[in-house]
Amino acid sequence: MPTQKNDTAGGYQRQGSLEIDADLMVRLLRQMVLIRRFEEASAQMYGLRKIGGFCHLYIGQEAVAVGAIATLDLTKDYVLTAYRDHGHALACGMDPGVCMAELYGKITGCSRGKGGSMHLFDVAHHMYGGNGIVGGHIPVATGVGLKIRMKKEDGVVLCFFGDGAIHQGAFHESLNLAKVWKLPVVYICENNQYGMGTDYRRVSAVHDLSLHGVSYNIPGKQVDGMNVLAVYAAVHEAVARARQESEPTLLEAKTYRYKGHSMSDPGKYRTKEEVEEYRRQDPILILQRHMLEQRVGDEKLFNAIDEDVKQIVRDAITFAEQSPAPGLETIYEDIYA
Amino acid sequence: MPTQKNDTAGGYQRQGSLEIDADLMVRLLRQMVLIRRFEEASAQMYGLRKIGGFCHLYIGQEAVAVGAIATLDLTKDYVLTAYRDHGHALACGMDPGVCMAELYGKITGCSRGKGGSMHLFDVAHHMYGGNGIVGGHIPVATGVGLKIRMKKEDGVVLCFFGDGAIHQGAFHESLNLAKVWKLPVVYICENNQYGMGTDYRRVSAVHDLSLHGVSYNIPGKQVDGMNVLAVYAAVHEAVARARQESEPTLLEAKTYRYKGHSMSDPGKYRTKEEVEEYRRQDPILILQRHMLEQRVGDEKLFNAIDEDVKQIVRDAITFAEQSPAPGLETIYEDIYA
Amino acid sequence: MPVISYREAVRQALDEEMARDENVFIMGEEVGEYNGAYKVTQGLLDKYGPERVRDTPITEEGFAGIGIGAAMVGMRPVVEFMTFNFAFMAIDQIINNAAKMRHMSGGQIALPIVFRGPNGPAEYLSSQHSQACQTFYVHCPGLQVVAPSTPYDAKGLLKTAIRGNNPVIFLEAELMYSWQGEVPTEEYLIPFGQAAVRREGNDVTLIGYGKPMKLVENAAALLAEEGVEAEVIDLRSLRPLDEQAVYRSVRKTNRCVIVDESWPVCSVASYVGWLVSKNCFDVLDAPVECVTSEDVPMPYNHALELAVQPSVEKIVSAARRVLYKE
Amino acid sequence: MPVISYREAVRQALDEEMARDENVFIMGEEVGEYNGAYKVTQGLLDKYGPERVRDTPITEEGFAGIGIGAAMVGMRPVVEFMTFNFAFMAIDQIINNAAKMRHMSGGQIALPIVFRGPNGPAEYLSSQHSQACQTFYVHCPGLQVVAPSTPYDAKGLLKTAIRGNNPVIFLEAELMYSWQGEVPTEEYLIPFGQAAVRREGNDVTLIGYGKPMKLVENAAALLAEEGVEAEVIDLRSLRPLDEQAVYRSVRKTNRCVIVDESWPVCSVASYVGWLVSKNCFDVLDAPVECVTSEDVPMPYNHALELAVQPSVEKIVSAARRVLYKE
Ligand SMILES: Cc1ncc(C[n+]2csc(CCOP(=O)(O)OP(=O)(O)O)c2C)c(N)n1
Ligand SMILES: Cc1ncc(C[n+]2csc(CCOP(=O)(O)OP(=O)(O)O)c2C)c(N)n1
Ligand SMILES: [Mg+2]
Ligand SMILES: [Mg+2]
Repeated sequence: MPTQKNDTAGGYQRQGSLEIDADLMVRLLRQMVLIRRFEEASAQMYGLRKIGGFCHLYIGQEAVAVGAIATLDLTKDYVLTAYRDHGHALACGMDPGVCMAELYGKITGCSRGKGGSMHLFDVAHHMYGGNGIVGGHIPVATGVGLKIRMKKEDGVVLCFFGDGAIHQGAFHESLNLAKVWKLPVVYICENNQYGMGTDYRRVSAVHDLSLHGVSYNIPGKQVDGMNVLAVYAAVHEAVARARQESEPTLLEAKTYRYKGHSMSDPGKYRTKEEVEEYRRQDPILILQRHMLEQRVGDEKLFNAIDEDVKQIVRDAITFAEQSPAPGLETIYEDIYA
Repeated sequence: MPTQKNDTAGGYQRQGSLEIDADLMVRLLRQMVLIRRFEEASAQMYGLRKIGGFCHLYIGQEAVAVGAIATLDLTKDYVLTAYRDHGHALACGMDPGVCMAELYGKITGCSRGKGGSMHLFDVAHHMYGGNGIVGGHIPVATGVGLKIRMKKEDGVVLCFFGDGAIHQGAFHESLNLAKVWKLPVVYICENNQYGMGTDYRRVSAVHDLSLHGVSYNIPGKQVDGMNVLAVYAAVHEAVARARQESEPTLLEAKTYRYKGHSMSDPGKYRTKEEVEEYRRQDPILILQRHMLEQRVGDEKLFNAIDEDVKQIVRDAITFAEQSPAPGLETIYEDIYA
Repeated sequence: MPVISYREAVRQALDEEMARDENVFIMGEEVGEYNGAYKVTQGLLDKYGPERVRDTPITEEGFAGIGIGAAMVGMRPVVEFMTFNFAFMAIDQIINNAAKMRHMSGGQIALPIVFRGPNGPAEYLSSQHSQACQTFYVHCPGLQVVAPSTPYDAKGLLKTAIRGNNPVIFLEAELMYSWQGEVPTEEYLIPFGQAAVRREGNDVTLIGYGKPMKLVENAAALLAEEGVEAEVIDLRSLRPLDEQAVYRSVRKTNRCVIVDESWPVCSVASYVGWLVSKNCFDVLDAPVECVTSEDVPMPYNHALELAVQPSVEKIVSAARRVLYKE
Repeated sequence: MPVISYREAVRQALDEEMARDENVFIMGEEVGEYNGAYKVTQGLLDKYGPERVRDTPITEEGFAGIGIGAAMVGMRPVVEFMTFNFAFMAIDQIINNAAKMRHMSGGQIALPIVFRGPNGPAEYLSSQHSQACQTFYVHCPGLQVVAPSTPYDAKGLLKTAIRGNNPVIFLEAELMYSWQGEVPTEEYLIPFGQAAVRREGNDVTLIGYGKPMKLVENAAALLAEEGVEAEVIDLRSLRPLDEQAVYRSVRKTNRCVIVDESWPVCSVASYVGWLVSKNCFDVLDAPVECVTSEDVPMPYNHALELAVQPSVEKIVSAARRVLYKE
């Protein structure tokens, strides 16, 4: 990804007590658009059977990963998420070509074609996966927080997971220890309303998932996950608490995925109207509208970003297409040190 | 165990809005004394190497099992607990001889010498174990509740577990489903302050464990686990809710174990003073004092009960001693139907 | 005889047993309103309602344990794992509770419960989602484990599993669900512990179970073209295991290849390999060969993914080896 | 050379590695203030403080996963399971995360973590607390598994485990902790994948690992009294496995008995049994025998408990069988 250009004037916007300047808004917009276009391309390439298996698109949820990860300094902070990981990977600054090559199963992919869509990793960008077991990475992320605390670093960890994961015992065991050990972890539940075909209200004893903080004396908060600035602000605050006080936070970001759970899901469990309603609250539109209002962006800028991003995605596909497949001998590699 | 004699006059006592009559008090006292004497005998027999392995005594906690289980009708209700199970077994009305024979590993034991101290089971008395994996029986108890609900029975389940078990994911997964499925299960956390050598405050993010109900929209309540009448009243209320509304409850019974975690634990993690302090709040003494005050019992009665119970325990030991060991061929039995 | 899919065979078994016994019920992720992640439970929610076709949250340990509790008191739960890769979350319940309950209660408690779902490699799924998990269960006394390879067997064995009074691990496979096969309309049950001879032959015994059976049969066909008559044995039930059927065949052919899509170390293949080596010692003309998956986690890339699994070529080659033709 | 206990040997390894590398830390139930349920970590809290000797709540899945996360970013956690029976709660983390992390990240992530604790039968513990769990880990590529049988090996192998960059399952045993043995004061490490010849002999190879090694050596002594010279091999490391050491011996003795306290089906014993049967096919004078625990859950009664496990008599008898003396 080319380095961020500062192509707007210096307007800014207060989100709570937080100042969000024009540069940041452009950066956030750009990342959301990049994810959107990348995911659209992934869907297309899946249709062409260039990509196989489970492919979970992030379209609709862009504001969560982008707003949250924008608060980080990834030289010292860390990100872990589940299998719906393309958005987080790109928001961490991973190379779209390397990500796409992984989806293609190519040797140039971040995981050398071993991991695929669900297992994007990039140690250089502190993106520690990409985990396929629902809830399984929550203790792992907590452990990264333990390292930060033990080494007295001032990093923090963002741990993303779905509404479906919040019932797993692994989540609860993690929160208890994060509090007892004072770990700098921000737990971000991306409540996109469904765990696969299951409306979360059907399987959750409480409908405000941020309530789960209570049992652990951890602050819990709901945030509008379609509004990238709101996400940014809430995570910023939680990150500050983690960084300064080494205290965990639980955030529930209310969001929505436009596509099926994975490429094979027709999504019959929800109405077209419901999807349409959320599309009207599209996180990209919301931010663009806001930027227009604040006069920190215009159609010209938005188009420029889109064109720019589309080229990046085209390049990513070309890179993936042209990359070689892993050799058979690699089967025995990457297992032991 | 001989059938309960109604050897006092009909005094009664209100506990909240609940009437607790003299007969009940005598019954509760008798059961607590039986458990106390049984456990003392277990310790003694352990010392004589008649009993081996892990043997977790219930001394000090008698009021919890006795007060709670007294609210049940075990023709339709069920009890499940962990490995510290002698008290619950006896409170369910299991034969002390059969229990002691199990501790001895005899073929006449409830589990034919296969289970030992940690695995007392008696299907006839609806005592479904006796489970050695911390937290592992909590989903199992929840499943018994599911059967009651599915069969539209009006039974309830009491699920006992320790302060150490409450952090296990299994507990959290169970409570969520008990609420979502409206299961008639009363979860009773016996907070005896220690999980093995660990003061629960060292490993728990919250010190009021009944708070864990909040995340599941389940009523949570603390109760004085040294006061059998208080336990009776609290469980009575929770059982009524379970029976009438098919709704789960979480109770935290604050209690204390006088002995080490198991027979091999010298208990160095706590002071003599602390143990002494709790011994002064002994559940048997509390009830006796109360009965004296209420004039529903006197020393003579107490002595009679004690003598009676001692004989029962002596008989239990004789039964265990005289029972044959299981034959080697039984190794292959009780595995498959 | 009607030809139906493996998926439909499993569904029929569930349907018939639910109709037959009201204590039978299904629980798992997406089994109800979504009609099953792999559509195995299609239509059952409509027919039996949400009490008996229960959608669960994603809490494998919790609902496996709940199934166990319900089974202890007389229900007959069929617990679906979306795949057996996720059953690792629940394995404490299966190993420490399901497999032990009868034993540690001295025989007081029966545990009629079935844990079923797809097992083994599917396609493009990488290493967390493509494991053949049978060893973890076959190793453990107290459980029964079956792995049907045809619609006929799937139906007959599942009905036996549901009616039985033991905890059963019932292993299906995503890629098998669309396989077709004849299934009679009349009711039938298949007892556990009986292997099936899929093809008779005198030259070499090929043993397998579950999804790789198709490879085994194709290998046998190829071998026949070169004049080698392979006897093909489908174990069907791994615990109990029909040892005698295996020995009977090997005593005839004097040569044996075992095919298993799990990892090789401590595999069912290697166990049977040892059994045959020991119990047919005097008649074996060649060492017993095992064709398993490579001893590596599953890669995502499809060519690699196929390369690590058993294949017709690998089986043929192993057969040639035990015939000293290679 | 000083004679110390197995417990002390493990403790010394922990102590030395913690002193050597500040990234090494211990976590588990009762490892700190209680000084270890079996006193293995005695004194370490006092020496290294609560940051590096961490008492956990009883949440095996949680703290195993936390260890994995810490290891991903450069720490070297040693996770104690109070016993491996309780590790079933955490096995998803071990199989799906620890064993896969390097692989699914394409080699980006090293996972230097040790999971250790007592494994296998102790005494009077019934079926949930007395399992030999090695098969569950040995089966899985991505893990390393060692099972030292002497204080010397325990110390040398644990130091290797802690310094290595792979997830290691380190299997001890409650009943071994008090075993005594010589351990030098100078530092030494024992590489993985090297079996040890405990006794040389030409008549039969006895193979074992972990706690049953004492039985195996006693059996060899008894056999010597009847004029049978057994070669005794201690595998020490199960994954990687020193196959060559096994074959070398069997090629000499032409006979082999494998001893394993786990259940028989899909056991390490049966795997080695198949390997030997296959790779020493031409030289074997008798079928390979396995002496394992019976295929049953562990009963509480002590006589029964002993009867289901391997014993000196069973080993001697198996050796006699492969020598056609019985
Ligand atoms: C332990 C486990 N159980 C089941 C699955 C299958 N599965 C994959 S994603 C998913 C739904 C998860 O929903 P949620 O956590 O809300 O995340 P979302 O897909 O909405 O991002 C399920 C059931 C799994 N991968 N892991
Ligand atoms: C899953 C599991 N982990 C660890 C153990 C070992 N263990 C047995 S009892 C116990 C302490 C439990 O404490 P608590 O739940 O408070 O019950 P209490 O003993 O106080 O009755 C531990 C750690 C176990 N049996 N199961
Ligand atoms: Mg979701
Ligand atoms: Mg306790």
